[in-house]
Amino acid sequence: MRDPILRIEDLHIEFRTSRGVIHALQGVTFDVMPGEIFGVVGETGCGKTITGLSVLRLLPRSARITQGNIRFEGVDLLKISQREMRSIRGGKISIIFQDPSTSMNPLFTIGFQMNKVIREHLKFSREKARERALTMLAATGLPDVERIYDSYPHQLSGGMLQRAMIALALSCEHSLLIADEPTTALDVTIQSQILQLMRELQQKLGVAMILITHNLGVVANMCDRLVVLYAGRVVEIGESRSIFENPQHPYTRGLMSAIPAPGSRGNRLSAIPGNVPIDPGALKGCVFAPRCAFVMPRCLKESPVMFHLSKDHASTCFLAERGDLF
Amino acid sequence: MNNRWSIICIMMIFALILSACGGVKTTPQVSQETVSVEQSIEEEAANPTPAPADTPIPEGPRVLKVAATANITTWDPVKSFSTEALYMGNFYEGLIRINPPSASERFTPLLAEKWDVSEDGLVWTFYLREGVKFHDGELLTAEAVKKSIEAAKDHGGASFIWLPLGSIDVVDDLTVKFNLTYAAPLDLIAASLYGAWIVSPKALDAAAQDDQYFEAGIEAGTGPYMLESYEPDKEVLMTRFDDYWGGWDDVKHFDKVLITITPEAVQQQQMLESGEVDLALSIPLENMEQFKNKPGVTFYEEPSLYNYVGFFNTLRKPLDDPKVRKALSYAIPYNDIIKIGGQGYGIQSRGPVPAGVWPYSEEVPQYTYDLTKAKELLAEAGYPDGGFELTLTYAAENQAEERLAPLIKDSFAEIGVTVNIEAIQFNQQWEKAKADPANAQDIFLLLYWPTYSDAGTDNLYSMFHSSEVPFFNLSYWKDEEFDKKIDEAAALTVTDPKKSQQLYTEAMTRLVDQAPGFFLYDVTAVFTFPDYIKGYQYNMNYPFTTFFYPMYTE
Amino acid sequence: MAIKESISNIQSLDTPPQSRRTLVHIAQVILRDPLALLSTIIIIVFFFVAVFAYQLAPFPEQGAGKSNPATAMLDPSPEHPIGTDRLGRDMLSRIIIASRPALVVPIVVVFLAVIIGAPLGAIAGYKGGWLDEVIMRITDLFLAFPFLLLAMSIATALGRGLDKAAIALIVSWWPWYTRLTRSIAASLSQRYFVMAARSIGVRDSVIILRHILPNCISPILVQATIDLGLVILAMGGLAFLGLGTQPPAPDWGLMVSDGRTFIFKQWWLSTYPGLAIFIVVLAFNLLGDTLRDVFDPRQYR
Amino acid sequence: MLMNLQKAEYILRRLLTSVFVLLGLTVITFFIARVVPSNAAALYIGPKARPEDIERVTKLLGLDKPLPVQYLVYMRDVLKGDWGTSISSKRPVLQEIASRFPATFELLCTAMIIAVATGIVVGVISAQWQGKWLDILVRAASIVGVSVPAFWLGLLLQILFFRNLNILPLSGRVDSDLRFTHPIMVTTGIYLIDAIIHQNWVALKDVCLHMILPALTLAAYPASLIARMTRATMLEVQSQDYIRTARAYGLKESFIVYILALKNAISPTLTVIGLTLAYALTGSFFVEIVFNWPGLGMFTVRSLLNLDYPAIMGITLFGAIGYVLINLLVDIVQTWIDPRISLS
Repeated sequence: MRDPILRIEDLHIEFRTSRGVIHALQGVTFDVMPGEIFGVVGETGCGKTITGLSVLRLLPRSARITQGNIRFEGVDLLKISQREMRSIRGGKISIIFQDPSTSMNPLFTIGFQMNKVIREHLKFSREKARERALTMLAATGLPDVERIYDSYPHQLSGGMLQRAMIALALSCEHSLLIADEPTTALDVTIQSQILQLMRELQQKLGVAMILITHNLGVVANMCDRLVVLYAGRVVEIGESRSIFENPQHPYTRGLMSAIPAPGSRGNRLSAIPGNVPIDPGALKGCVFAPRCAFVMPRCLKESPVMFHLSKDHASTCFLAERGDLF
Repeated sequence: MNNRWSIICIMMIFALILSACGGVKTTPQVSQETVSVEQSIEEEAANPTPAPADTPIPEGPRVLKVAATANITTWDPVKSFSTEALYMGNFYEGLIRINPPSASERFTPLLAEKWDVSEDGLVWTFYLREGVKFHDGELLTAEAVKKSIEAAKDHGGASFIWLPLGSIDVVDDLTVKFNLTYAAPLDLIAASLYGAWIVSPKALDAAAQDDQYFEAGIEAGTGPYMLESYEPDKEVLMTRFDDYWGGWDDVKHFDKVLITITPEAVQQQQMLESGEVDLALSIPLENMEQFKNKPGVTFYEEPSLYNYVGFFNTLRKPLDDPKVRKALSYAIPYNDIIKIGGQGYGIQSRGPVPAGVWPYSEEVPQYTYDLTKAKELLAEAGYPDGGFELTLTYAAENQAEERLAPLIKDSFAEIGVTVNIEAIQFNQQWEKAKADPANAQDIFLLLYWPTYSDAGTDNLYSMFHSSEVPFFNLSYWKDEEFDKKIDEAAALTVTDPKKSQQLYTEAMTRLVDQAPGFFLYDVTAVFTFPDYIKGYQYNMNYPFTTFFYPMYTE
Repeated sequence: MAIKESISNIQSLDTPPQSRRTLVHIAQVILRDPLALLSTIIIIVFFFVAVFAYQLAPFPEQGAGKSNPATAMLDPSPEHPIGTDRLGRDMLSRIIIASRPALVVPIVVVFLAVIIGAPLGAIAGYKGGWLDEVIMRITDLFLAFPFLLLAMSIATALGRGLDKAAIALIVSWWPWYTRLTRSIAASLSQRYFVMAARSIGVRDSVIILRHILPNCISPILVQATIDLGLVILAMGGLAFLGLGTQPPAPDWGLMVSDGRTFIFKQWWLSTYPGLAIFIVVLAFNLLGDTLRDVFDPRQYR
Repeated sequence: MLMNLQKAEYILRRLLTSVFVLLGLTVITFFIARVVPSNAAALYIGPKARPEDIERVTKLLGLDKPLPVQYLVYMRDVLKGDWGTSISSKRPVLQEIASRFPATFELLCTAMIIAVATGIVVGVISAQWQGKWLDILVRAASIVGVSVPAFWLGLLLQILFFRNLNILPLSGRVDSDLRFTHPIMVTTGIYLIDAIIHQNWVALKDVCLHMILPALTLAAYPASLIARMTRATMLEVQSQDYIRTARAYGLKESFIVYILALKNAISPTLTVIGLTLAYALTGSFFVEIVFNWPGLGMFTVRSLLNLDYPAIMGITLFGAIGYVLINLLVDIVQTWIDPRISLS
């Protein structure tokens, strides 16, 4: 078996706010293999974005990693210096954010921003960096790349911008791409095009990709493996096919029954009554228990641990332990 | 949260620094150094001017630097009737100049070497100095004198002073004869600071063509200094006139005089103390004390032409009743007013004529501060507890009036009279008083001075002689007896001064008794001069000018 | 001239007014934050001093203007902690009595400016269209003047006096509130509760009174707090120039101006009245900052 | 190409609105000058007016005509450069303003340069050190700066630097001795520049020394406001997604802060700079009084004292026009910084 390109182990993250400490991640663990597409799924506030940001050590000031480690290509990212981290950011790992219209600096041209990144990491000359940027823009299927290169973000549509973002994200021979809800902010018609493009490029360039989304439909089409997060904890992890065919956690099941029509922008999983608890750390027992349709007295007392159903499928539910959920 | 506490601490430090700026006398420090620094600060405060002797006169021209409030309202010597007299007095000269009361001679001959007057006081002949040059190269002639005086009589700012003048005859090149329509002290008039300058005929001709001719900063006098340059509201630079008839040889006069126009007295004091100027012509009265015993500085206290007068509006109830006016005159705290308003530099007036000026008389009575008497008189007049309101206006720009007006208000309050104070610009105040006397103010405070040194035809006449349209008679008082006496007295001024004085004294006594106004105090002029400037002579007759020619350094 | 950044932070005030809860919240924030607490205490002391000025001043009559020649220009002493002025009036009493106009005038000015400005802004923002255009263009014209310059020329046109200076300040101040209220009203008019009210035929005047204006209260309150300080500064400035309070009435700005004659010897005559202005303005600025933080949603992101 | 067209169009549009604003301004000054006072003619020629003068001026100003006509007359005079005659100096108001403007301009510019430089630098540093003692110091100083009355601060500085330390001159623009030892040749009227042009180093030093206290006094408020604004926008900008993107792509922190973020932060700061200029203009009145600075402010205050009405209205109009132009300039500069602006 190959070594994973990224291994996250028992990651705990806290937020300090004026209302006290909030436990955003509690013991998240997963591996990402080279060249695969790995999905991170969950509702808003489940900690999936935090997970993505923690890999790049871009957490907000108020957040703190209290436990766990993040290994990228065997290096513990939490232990290296700022300088080393900087060369990994954008050099080895790149990221695509949710809203392309805010993730590009509005006061600089697309070209300026790409050029700067390429020169920073590939040590290219200005001219060569420009060529590279144009090549990458063209690779994302953008027309008239010279004009786009000299455009400001506000002059492009959301879809075009996201393509430019993808071009940026893949321009420096990265080995891992984190895509945080890359299509959520886009028009329905564009969404599938962008996903298609990402998949094509990912395969062509052979990079590993973490796809963070709330949309199980997207995951089903794209991912090799996935992890379902709920309230900062892993509730189910495994091969996508296995999970889709045989979800082992009531939450996953709820999510699946709520899969919106492909491309819809719906945010709320209305099929599951109730809301994600604000600070799950304060709860005793299973975090999903208050919303769970199959809740048992035990669920309120003790926390379930990870139960492996197979080599590639595990879930944190007492039902999964008994194997009699479905 | 900790941040917030730190901000408080830091702000307190700021506050401390800010307030410490004020030279707060902090508790004695241990360090020897600190103490000595503090001492030096204290010394400085006590003696803020650097020792004048240290101020080196810079190489090059000898420059006298002066701070003065005087603005230029016009450069036209004929029209001039305001603060520009400071400059006019050095650019232009009249026929003669009146000396201070202490001098042995009454007049100093300037452009006229001598003069005489006919027995009846109607014909005055002036014999001009020979070879006097105007700044524009013209020569002084009788014709020039005639032209200047005629212009002044015709459209001068102070044309009224020439009222007695009938005609002017040019006898010869250097002799000029003034024919009067009635006997009047023409020598005093000719020595006036306003409307009596002798101007180059060439310039007068030009001015006749173009009204604004002088305003570009042109002067054409015979005086010791010429206008080199000026910036409005900023400075006037004078330079000496090499061909001045008085010559420049015997002493080290100043080659140039730079006058920085500084409207604020505080600012002038600061400039003087920082060595920026040699002379400051108006320093806040409150701060004059500091200069009294200062080494290297001479402190002058001199009589002046100024006095402070208040007018009751005699057209309005209850001030139409002399008893009420007398009562109020008793309720004025004269001593406090001199102490606070004049900062001690003044003496209580005897009527409207300031001490030292014709026809001042020691026999004219004064009111005292006597609230009991005031109450009695009010009761007699039918106002046992006062109970009426009066509006008092004063010139907002006058610091002394600002200081003394509240004293009157507070004192009147003691006898049940309410005073509402209105501080407005002098001009506004004056206009308001003249526009509609019956509805004007009740009390009008005025700083007065005679245009030329005859307070009979000026102070007494202007302020209290009845007239149809009010000018300066702002009590709107009409009293035939007073009118008759001063008219008669004026006509006798030249021919029978003794009789004239007697009539004036009687008139003033009646005036004080009827109290259409109240007479606060005669201003004592106070100023300081550094000892290194010599030759200065104070002349109370020219309150708005300082003659720079006699000054010199060694 | 004011710190108008707060304007941009309003949009997220979504819910209809919750005045009681807001008040409690403000109180909590103030109690938690030493800076806010300090400024609140200063302001309370200021109010207290102004209200009980005549009881607190050692020489209330002198404070109000009565001269006392016997004690002119005394240095600080136990009896006159910061000396006396040239009319013999106790400076401490003058400063204390002067706190009254310093309190009343800014409140009146800001209140009237709000009364004039806010409804106009609410109408403009709610109605939109040509009415909005007209009101806002007029507002722009007033805002195109440097504030104090406009106030100065109006005060001159009206004549000297505290009342005239106050009118001048109101005339040049209201447009700020119009602009502030308009921006809120414009966003509110797109909100569901406003649209709902409109769709069921509630009259515009009722919507503006019931729904728009109450929702503008918090940001206006924040702005008004800061403006109280600014008006004190502006009044002081006008008085310093001789356009505000007329003697013998006491006024901090006027006292600074009067004391200038003596700054090198009796420095306290102008220093302390200035300090009074400074501290009160500082307190209002600090409190305004705190209030803005309370209403600033960014803090809880 | 397209960009430039948009920009040009925007600037043109902005110019046009400025013209309208200026027209509107004159309506307001017209109202203050002619309609608000009960007797405008009397105010116009001053208190010494005789009835026949008032009548003459009433005719001259068209005060006997209907308001719209009066306004046209007023506009005609303003456009002709006839802004009335100062009552106290008898000179045309515009000429009076022009002769004093350089001194004020010099003071204003120096103060604003100090304010902008320190404000931005201090604001950026403060944002970078958010929560640290430096930040706290800056925040405390800036809130003090916006609360302190200029006329009082000026007095305190005089007491400190002249009376107590005696290291800086008390007031004025230059030492009066200078005029005889090293006279400044006036080319621009701005002494700092004149002294440099004519290489008059003695004068330059003197001018600088005289400039320090007034400029600092005047700069206190704008500097504080700019620092506060810069700090706030820098913090705001740095929480933006695009800054996170820049970090996520491993750009250097210094580049992110001083190039990327600062450019984003400068635009709102520029608006504040425009606003503070209005403050600085009126603030200069107080500063000029306190420091005896012979500029527009002294003229204004003297005119206020003398009720020199034409002069006051002239200054108001002048200040308002200047302010409109400054804001126009700020907006145009912003189009270079922020390409989005020309679209709005």
